[in-house]
Amino acid sequence: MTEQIAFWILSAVAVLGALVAVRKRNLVHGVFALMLFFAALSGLFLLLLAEFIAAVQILVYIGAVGILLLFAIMLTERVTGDDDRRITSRGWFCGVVVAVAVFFVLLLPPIQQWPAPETVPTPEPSVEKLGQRLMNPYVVTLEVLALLLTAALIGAVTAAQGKRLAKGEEPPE
Amino acid sequence: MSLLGGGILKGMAVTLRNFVGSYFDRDRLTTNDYAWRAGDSLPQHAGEYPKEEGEQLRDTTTVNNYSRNFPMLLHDEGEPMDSIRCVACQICERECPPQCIYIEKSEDKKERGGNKAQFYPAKFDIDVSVCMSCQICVEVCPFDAIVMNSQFELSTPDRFGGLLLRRDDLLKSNGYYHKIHPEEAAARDQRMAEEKAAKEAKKKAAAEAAKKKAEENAKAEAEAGNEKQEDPQ
Amino acid sequence: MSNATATAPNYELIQRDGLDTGLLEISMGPHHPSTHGVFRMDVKLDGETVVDLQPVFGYLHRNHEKLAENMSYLSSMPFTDRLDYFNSMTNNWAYALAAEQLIEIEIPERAEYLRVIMSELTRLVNHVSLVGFFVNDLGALGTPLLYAFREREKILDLFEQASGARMMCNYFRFGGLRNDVPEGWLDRAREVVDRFPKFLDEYEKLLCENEIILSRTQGVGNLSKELAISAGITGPMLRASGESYDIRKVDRYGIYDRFQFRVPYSEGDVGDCYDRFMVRMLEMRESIGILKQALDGIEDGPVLGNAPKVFKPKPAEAYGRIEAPKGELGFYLIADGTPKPYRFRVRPPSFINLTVLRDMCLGQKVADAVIILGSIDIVLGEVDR
Amino acid sequence: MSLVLDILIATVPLLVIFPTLFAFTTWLERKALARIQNRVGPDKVGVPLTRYGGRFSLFGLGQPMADGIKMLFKENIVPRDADRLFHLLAPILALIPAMLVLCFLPLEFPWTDSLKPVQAFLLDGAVIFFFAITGLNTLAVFMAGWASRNKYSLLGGMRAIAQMVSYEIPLVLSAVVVVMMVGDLNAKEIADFQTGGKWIVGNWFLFTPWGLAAFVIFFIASLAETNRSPFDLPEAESELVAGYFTEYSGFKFALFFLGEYIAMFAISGLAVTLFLGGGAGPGLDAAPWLSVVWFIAKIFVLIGVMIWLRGTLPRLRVDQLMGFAWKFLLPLSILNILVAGFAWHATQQDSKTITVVTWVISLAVLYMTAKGLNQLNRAKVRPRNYRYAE
Repeated sequence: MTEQIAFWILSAVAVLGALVAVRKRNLVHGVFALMLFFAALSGLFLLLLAEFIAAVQILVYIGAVGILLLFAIMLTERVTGDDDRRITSRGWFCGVVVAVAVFFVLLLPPIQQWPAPETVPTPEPSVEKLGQRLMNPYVVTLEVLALLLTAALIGAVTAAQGKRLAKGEEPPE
Repeated sequence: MSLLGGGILKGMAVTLRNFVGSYFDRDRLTTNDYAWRAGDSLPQHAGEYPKEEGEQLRDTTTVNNYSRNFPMLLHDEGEPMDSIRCVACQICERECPPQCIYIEKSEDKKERGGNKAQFYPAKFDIDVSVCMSCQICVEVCPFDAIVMNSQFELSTPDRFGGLLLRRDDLLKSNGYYHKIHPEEAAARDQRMAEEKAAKEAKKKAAAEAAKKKAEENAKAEAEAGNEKQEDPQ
Repeated sequence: MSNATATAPNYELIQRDGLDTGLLEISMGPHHPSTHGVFRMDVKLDGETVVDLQPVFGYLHRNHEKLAENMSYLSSMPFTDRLDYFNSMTNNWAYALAAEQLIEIEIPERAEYLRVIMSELTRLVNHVSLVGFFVNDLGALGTPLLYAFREREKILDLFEQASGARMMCNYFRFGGLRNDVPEGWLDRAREVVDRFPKFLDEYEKLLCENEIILSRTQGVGNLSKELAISAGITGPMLRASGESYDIRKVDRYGIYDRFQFRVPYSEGDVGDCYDRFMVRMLEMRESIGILKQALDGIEDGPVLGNAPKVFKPKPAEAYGRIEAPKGELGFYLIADGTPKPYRFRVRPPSFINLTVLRDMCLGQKVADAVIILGSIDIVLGEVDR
Repeated sequence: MSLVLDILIATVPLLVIFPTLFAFTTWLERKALARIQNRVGPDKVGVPLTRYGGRFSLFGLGQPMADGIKMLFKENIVPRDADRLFHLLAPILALIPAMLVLCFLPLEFPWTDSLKPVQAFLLDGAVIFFFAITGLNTLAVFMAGWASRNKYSLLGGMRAIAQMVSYEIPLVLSAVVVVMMVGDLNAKEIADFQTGGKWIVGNWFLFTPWGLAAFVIFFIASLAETNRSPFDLPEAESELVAGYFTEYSGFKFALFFLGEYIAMFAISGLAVTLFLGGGAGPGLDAAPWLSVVWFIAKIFVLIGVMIWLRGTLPRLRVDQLMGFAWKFLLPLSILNILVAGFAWHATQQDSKTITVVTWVISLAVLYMTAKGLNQLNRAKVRPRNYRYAE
């Protein structure tokens, strides 16, 4: 019962957040609405007892992606970022079509399994098991991913350093 | 520097020593209640406002040799206006750097303290919201009539009238002056006495000289008269 | 100073491709917590880097010079207190020096000694609280400042006992001092002076080795010797840039020729905030040496020559200058035979030292601009007059 | 109904105890800072808000109450151009994550054992959750900075994001060492792992070389995470007026204040859990409820150090701050993980000599690395010489 209530509240918040994120013209408001959506999603994961995923959802999506978005806005939008210009929505029809199509593609797996089996095996997710899996069968994947991220990090550092002018060289105006 | 972050640790040792020291070392904790310092004869909470209805404002004059706040007018023993020293010469008004003294000279002359009759200030106002306590008026006064008070509790709810001190507010006795600035007052009195003595001596001398001169003059006149008579041109 | 388009000499330009990053213009002041009074810096920031800076002052202009031209010589004396309100004693001295040239008056021996004592005590007050303010600007929440004020309090008590006021002393007169110090004052002064080195040791322990202070101040706000000299910088700021110029040594005004003291100056040509901070720390030790000699050498005697209170000097010009704690403080007077000066001009060290602010701040971080301003040591009463 | 009761039993103590401690801490901080600076500090307001200094003042313990009342009654000023919604939301958002992470601390209230639902707060991945939710604080700070429509606020907000994102990495990496050693993310497990041992403190991670290094890194990073001096750049008073809460007044400001202190409690609590043995302390056998007291006492030791640092140190500059995180703390914490890994394998042998040798080597390696990194980063700083002109 309580889970039901929590589920509906969280779902409502998630949908609301997503809608606001799309509709809001003020970029910063949009990003925060997106974060609200992420937070609600994390709550839904928690309801499913997938606590690790929930934590990662917050850590990665809110803590990293959201903040990255904020940084991007701050850097490009002349400080404030609250641009209230109207978004010109040419071709909104195509957009709706694509959105509906994507939605159905996402719905495919549940549709295929319809009607749902009577007894769903209750999953027993635990952080420990997840860790064991990552460290034992999937360790190579993990390492490769780590390497990729390191490369990305170094690339970001080089990109961020920019072109440093040698001493005495005149800056091009 | 041998230790990593050693300078920071040293600084932390200093602050720790001060933290502990503030409980034991009187020299480290210099904060005191308003206007009270060890050794002063003031009550500990000298500067605090009356706490309860009816409680009197405490005496808030500092007793420090040269401490000064705003000027006051001196009078000698007796009724203030009968013994006021000021003769409304207006030198202080002219010299006051922020121009905060307003004097109106009296119409009549008044005799006081056995001296000859002088003018007196019909009006003597000091705007203490302008006054900067510089003591120039004290220094230029040739009559030792204005000196610095050290009463500092002058807060008032009336910021215009309340901060304009009138002549009668400013009048203080020489005894009060002796109480707040004993050394300075004594020195001033001594100097005044000396000056007076010198003046009297001078006067005497002058009188004698005048007498002598008069005699001489008379003599000369007599002689001249004689000559005149002899030589009528 | 107003050439806003000049590229900063030491600003390492970093090219960023494709990003439209606007400059952030901030008006720091006049009610910013660390602009040392009503001073304003119009700062243009690229991220956190200062790319342009315009100092704006005049909020505290009080017409000091014009006022002084309309009152007698003596009446201007209390106004000089209010120039650099931290160091009223030295301000008095500079003005007295200038006026004494006009009326040619003998100054009693004891007055000369007391003048040196007062001005060196003032130097201690100024430097110790300046270092406190400076570290406060670095963000140290006032701890060093309050230690400094603890010691300053003792010296201000001495001032109050001697002159009747803690800050606006108005103590010097043409031809000496207003009054003699009270009985026992010299012993109290000796006690304060004897205790001061102990406090300085503690102060140095707290500040001089702190890694954060070192890395915050070294290489920040560099002022080269050439620029310092050509901009007319004086005082500890000039000595931090590597020039050992001190008017106490150059002019030997008063009786400074009788004392043994050294003038600390920076060996290198860097002249950064750290140098300015250290030069002041070292100078305090020298001041203590002077104070000890003066307190030993002082003898009884009168403190005021027979100078008239109101006088009419012959038409002449006079420039009296001293080594104020902040730099060369000079008073330029033109007398025209009336009791009032025809021209009264102040050469304020704070104001002239402030002129290089922009050169020092460009290319630094916004946090550095604050400490550079702090290391210049300005008092707005003197800058704006 | 019982569920509601359980939730109340689990949360109300946290909601009561920590704000009370917050009030006490504000007094403690003001008093301690005052004494460090040779002042007296608040000593007038006593019980019940008496005016007489010295009569019922009780060292000014009534001050927080007076402050709170003042804050409540102050005018709530919102700048005209501010984003009113976000301006309102920011202090609330600052408080929520701070309160939320308190739930992950392994506090063993005397009534915890009898009621199951309280255990739900001790999630398996408590440590991860802790870091995830602490990070949300950043958003509140940014929100406040952006919504105030003030350039100082904005700068403060930007600084806060950069700083918190950077320092979260060494914070997490230093915690990894402990997680590796225990093999569990559960806060309760980590705390229990450190009980026992010689003189109670024998098993604390603080008293291992890697644990010590990790603790130092963790503590430094947590100072930065909670905007404490010397990393209080987002609210740098001498540069940015008050940083991101420049435009806040009244109760909103009080909420920020509360959130900041609760975050301090939370992160100190995590440090206590990870390195200082949780609620371990003497007298637990006789009275198990003492563990809460010990836990909070340890938190206060850490907060005392924070106050002490605040009274001593000036602030870092923004580039030095980032440099310190990326060039010093990050490499050191990564190396620390390596050292801890090797050390763990070495000390599995159960031989005293090998343990001692491992310890010495680890200490040496960590210290030399720290020193080397320090030298690398501070290449510009060198002693100066001063001459004297006669």
